[in-house]
Amino acid sequence: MLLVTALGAVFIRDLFAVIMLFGIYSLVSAGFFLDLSAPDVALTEAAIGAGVAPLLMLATLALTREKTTPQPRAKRSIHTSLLPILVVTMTGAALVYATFDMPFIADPAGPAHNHVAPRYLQASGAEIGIPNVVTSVLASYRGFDTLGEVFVIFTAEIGVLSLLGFLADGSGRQYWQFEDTANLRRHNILHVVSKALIPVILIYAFYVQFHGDYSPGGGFQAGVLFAAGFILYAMIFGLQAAYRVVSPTALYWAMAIGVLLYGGTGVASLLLGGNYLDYNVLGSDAVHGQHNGILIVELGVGICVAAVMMSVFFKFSGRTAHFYDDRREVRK
Amino acid sequence: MTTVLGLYNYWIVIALMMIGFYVVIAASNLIKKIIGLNIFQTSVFILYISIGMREGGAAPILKEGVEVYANPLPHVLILTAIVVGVATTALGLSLIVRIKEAYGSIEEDDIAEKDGSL
Amino acid sequence: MILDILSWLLIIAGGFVGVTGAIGLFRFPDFYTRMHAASMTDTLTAGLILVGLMLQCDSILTVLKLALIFFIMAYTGPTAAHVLAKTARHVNLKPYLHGKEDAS
Amino acid sequence: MNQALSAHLPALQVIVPLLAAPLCFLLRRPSLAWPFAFVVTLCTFAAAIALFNQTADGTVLSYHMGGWEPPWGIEYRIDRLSSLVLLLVSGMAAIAMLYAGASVAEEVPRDRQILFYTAFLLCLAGLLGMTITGDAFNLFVFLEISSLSTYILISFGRDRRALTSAFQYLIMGTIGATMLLIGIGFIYMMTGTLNMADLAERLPPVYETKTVRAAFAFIVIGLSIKLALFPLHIWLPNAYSFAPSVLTVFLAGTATKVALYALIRFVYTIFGGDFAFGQVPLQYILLSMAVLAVFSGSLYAVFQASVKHALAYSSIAQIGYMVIGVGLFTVAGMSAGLLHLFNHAIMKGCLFMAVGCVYLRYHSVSIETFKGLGRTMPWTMAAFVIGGLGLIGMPLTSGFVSKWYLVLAALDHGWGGFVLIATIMGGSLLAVAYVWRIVEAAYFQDPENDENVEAPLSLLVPTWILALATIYFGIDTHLPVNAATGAALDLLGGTQ
Amino acid sequence: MYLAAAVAILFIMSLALARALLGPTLFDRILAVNMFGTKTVLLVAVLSLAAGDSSYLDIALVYVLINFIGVLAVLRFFEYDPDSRI
Repeated sequence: MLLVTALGAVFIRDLFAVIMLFGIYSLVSAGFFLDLSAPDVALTEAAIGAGVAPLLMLATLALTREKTTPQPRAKRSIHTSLLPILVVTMTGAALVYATFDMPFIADPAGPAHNHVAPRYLQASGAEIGIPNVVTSVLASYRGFDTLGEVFVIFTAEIGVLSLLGFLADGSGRQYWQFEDTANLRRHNILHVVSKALIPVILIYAFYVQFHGDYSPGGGFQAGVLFAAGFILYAMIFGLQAAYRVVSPTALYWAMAIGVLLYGGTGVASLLLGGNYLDYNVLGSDAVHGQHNGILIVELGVGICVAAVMMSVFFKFSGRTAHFYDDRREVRK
Repeated sequence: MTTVLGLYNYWIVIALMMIGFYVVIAASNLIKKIIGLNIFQTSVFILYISIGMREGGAAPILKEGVEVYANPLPHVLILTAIVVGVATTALGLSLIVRIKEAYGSIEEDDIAEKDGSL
Repeated sequence: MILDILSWLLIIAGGFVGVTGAIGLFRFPDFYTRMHAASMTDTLTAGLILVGLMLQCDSILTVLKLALIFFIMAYTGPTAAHVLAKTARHVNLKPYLHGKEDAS
Repeated sequence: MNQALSAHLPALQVIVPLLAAPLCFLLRRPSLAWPFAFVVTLCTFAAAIALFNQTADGTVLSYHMGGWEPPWGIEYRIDRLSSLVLLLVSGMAAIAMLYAGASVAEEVPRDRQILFYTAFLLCLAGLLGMTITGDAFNLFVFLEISSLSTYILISFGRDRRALTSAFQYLIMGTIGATMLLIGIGFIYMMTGTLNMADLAERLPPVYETKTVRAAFAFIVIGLSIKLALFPLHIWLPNAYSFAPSVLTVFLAGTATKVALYALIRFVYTIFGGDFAFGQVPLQYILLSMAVLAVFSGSLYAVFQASVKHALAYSSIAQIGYMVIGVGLFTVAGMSAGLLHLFNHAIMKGCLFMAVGCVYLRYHSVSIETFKGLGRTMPWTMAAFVIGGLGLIGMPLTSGFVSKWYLVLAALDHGWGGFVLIATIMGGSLLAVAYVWRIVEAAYFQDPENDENVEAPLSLLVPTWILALATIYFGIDTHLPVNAATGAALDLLGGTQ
Repeated sequence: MYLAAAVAILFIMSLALARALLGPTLFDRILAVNMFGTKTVLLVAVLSLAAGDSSYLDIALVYVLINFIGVLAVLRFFEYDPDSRI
């Protein structure tokens, strides 16, 4: 099924369809992750791959609005059509070559299962005291990677801001003057339904955030869900309404604070005499310290991710409003 | 025969990677390039998760009475990689928006024509 | 025991309705008729299967979660279908009327 | 307190610029952003100097993130090689930041300056993190931080082609990073660990497997894209040319250097030279690519109409020299390569700064613009000439020293060595050609009008710091040669 | 028995996928994608009971929400298009 969707993405020319197929592709691979007993990853892939990424692609498409125009054959030289196939085949050959000596899938004797990983499974219960091992590894053992991950998100947001408009005074006033053409406003039933649904989404996001120690989930997934709730609101009631609820300035502050909360936890542990991001010193004993550390860190991740996702979406759709307003001016 | 069966996951992953990689290189439309990139990356995620799978392994959430768990480390790595992927996507898409505004097109060939060389 | 049989009956019924709907989605001639098939399975299949599953499980938490999923699906599915149909109508997507394609 | 500080230096080295980025973002006042960022880069530089001193005698510092033991937690590991690169990166950042004050104010719209500095700090932190880390996956994460911020910074360029070149770089960079990810996945599959030191121990038993070989290929190709090694260099010229001047200076001095460092790390530390050069024909591939890079890069450089493009192609050629050194697989070759890495960063920084001064005044960097600049911008052009001489490899400049060592190292390699020596000589001759074109325009052609439009002092000072450094390291070669040789000894150990 | 249910759902999913691939109009695709999403949720629910792990249901819930938002997003951005083409 994955193969079919992927192939579809190659051959279909209509970009709308390709984006939707990509959404399906992500959903299927998320299901696949679930089947391989990786619920955390499945959750994230669904929220990101099937949710956020196609959303942004659609927004971009709305801004650029083009079909992949069928290329006149003459324009395609041998160079452009043969080279990719050659490169891809070579890479594929290398990959197939690599598989011959791999340990079989799910083979418990494979080295990956026998060196570093068992310690996480055996000791994290006593050292960290959280049932979800993925959360323990993510936030504590490899907490520094996750710090880097949060900074990657932050960097992306800086990029989107710099490319799609950073408001000097941060009030969002510049965008308010544009009439938002969100046509979903017409749909009255949608209004009623979503008004009831949005609180559910937000509450559920909190559940995912704080229950991440015991079940799949955590700051990142919660952040995306939380943002999804607001994005739904913005899609239905228009961007201005959404800006009235959370101003861009608030979002900027929120994401910087989220990042700093994570980094600051590390600095706090430095000041208390531990190594960077050593949570043991943050509580009365090691396990409590780990609990506190992971809680704060996950909160930081959640805040940052939610703020960044919202802000990115608002920038994209704010650009849309902006863009169409210009076009209408031209037509007059 | 066992080689083929024991490695089937990897073969699927490789096919997916090739498709994604081909789209990245060969597509002329910039949005499609980004989609290809995403497919490419997603297939790498599947590769990692396949590494982490273990026979009869439950999800790595500690529970009474469960002995065998899947390997949590690749899951963590992939969570990070997914985030990195979406960050790249967001950045690439905003670049596309700006390119469209500057050139009036998101086709690689058109852009190359307008710049003379690239 | 009775619960068990009942639940399997429900699941089988759900599966049957779903497959019917899917064939409908695949075979019907135009968007509006396909929509009929699809949105029917969205609610009925989901309902039947989820209720069937609910009868299977033993912990109350699982039942509650399934119920929540059921309600949210029942809530969002028709809404999405409604919006979709309305939009299709709005952009003048013409229904397939047998032999009268040029009528409007 | 002091002792506590020095114990945590490895963490602080990266954390300070990393956490400074969101703080900088929260400043909200463009006028504050520059001083803040400058102070941060100075602190980083200071930390790098301290680390350099601590490791100068060959001690290896190891810092455990989160207090977890290495194979389970993430380790920061600093030996002589990484401290040399740290010193270079943070030093270049500090000098580029000095230069940025006036240049950014001119080239970047005021409301986006904060974002520029934030992205700059993130980029710096990413590069430092790549250098310092002892964990293969952590390297990938920081690679992405630095790459993403680089794409952003490139797109700040004024020309609309900055956008397309940023996009091209984004696509190629992401492919490279994904390949690196595949490679890391494969070696994880075969060894079950991600820590570099641990990998080095656990890899030898599985050297024979095809998986490890493929992993090696993917890692080398992935990093070669970031490194802009010859056939994979196509992103570099446009990216350098259309970026803001400060960024070009910084990128030319650091980004490819750190990628080369990562390549050395993987090839020598993780896989081990015996594997890379004994079982896989890496040496021939690297050397032939490097030779091609030197010739093609230099040739392209001669025919460019834009000075920035010419210098960018020259960078590709210079990367070729460094790869020659690295690919020789001897202590002499490695130390020559590292020496060139260090010297080239300084020379290229100087050259790009001089070009940035010209751009500031004329908003163009074509060769036409350079006509008669020897008279109208004497100080700028003097610095340019010094940098150019370094590029050619004139005695008394640092470029000479590193090329000399490179030739000495190549001499040990029989007839193959002569090909390399011929390449180095040929590359230098071509360098004479492309530098001369610019110098000729600047000194032997008449300017359009004669008034003196010398660049402001705030730009000239950093330019001249680097110009003088080029000369200084050409005369007193003590510091870089010792550091490079020490690093090479660390890497290769007894395999002379 | 769980297996039978899963197979039935997979069959439905593949038909929906076929419709998504074939089109012909955009709305058919959206419809198929929506149906695909809801059936994924059911599949996850079935899997969850089969594996006896109720935490998978959390994920199913997320899928429902994401699916709904996704359909609305397609419609919203589609409607931005003033010269609607089918």
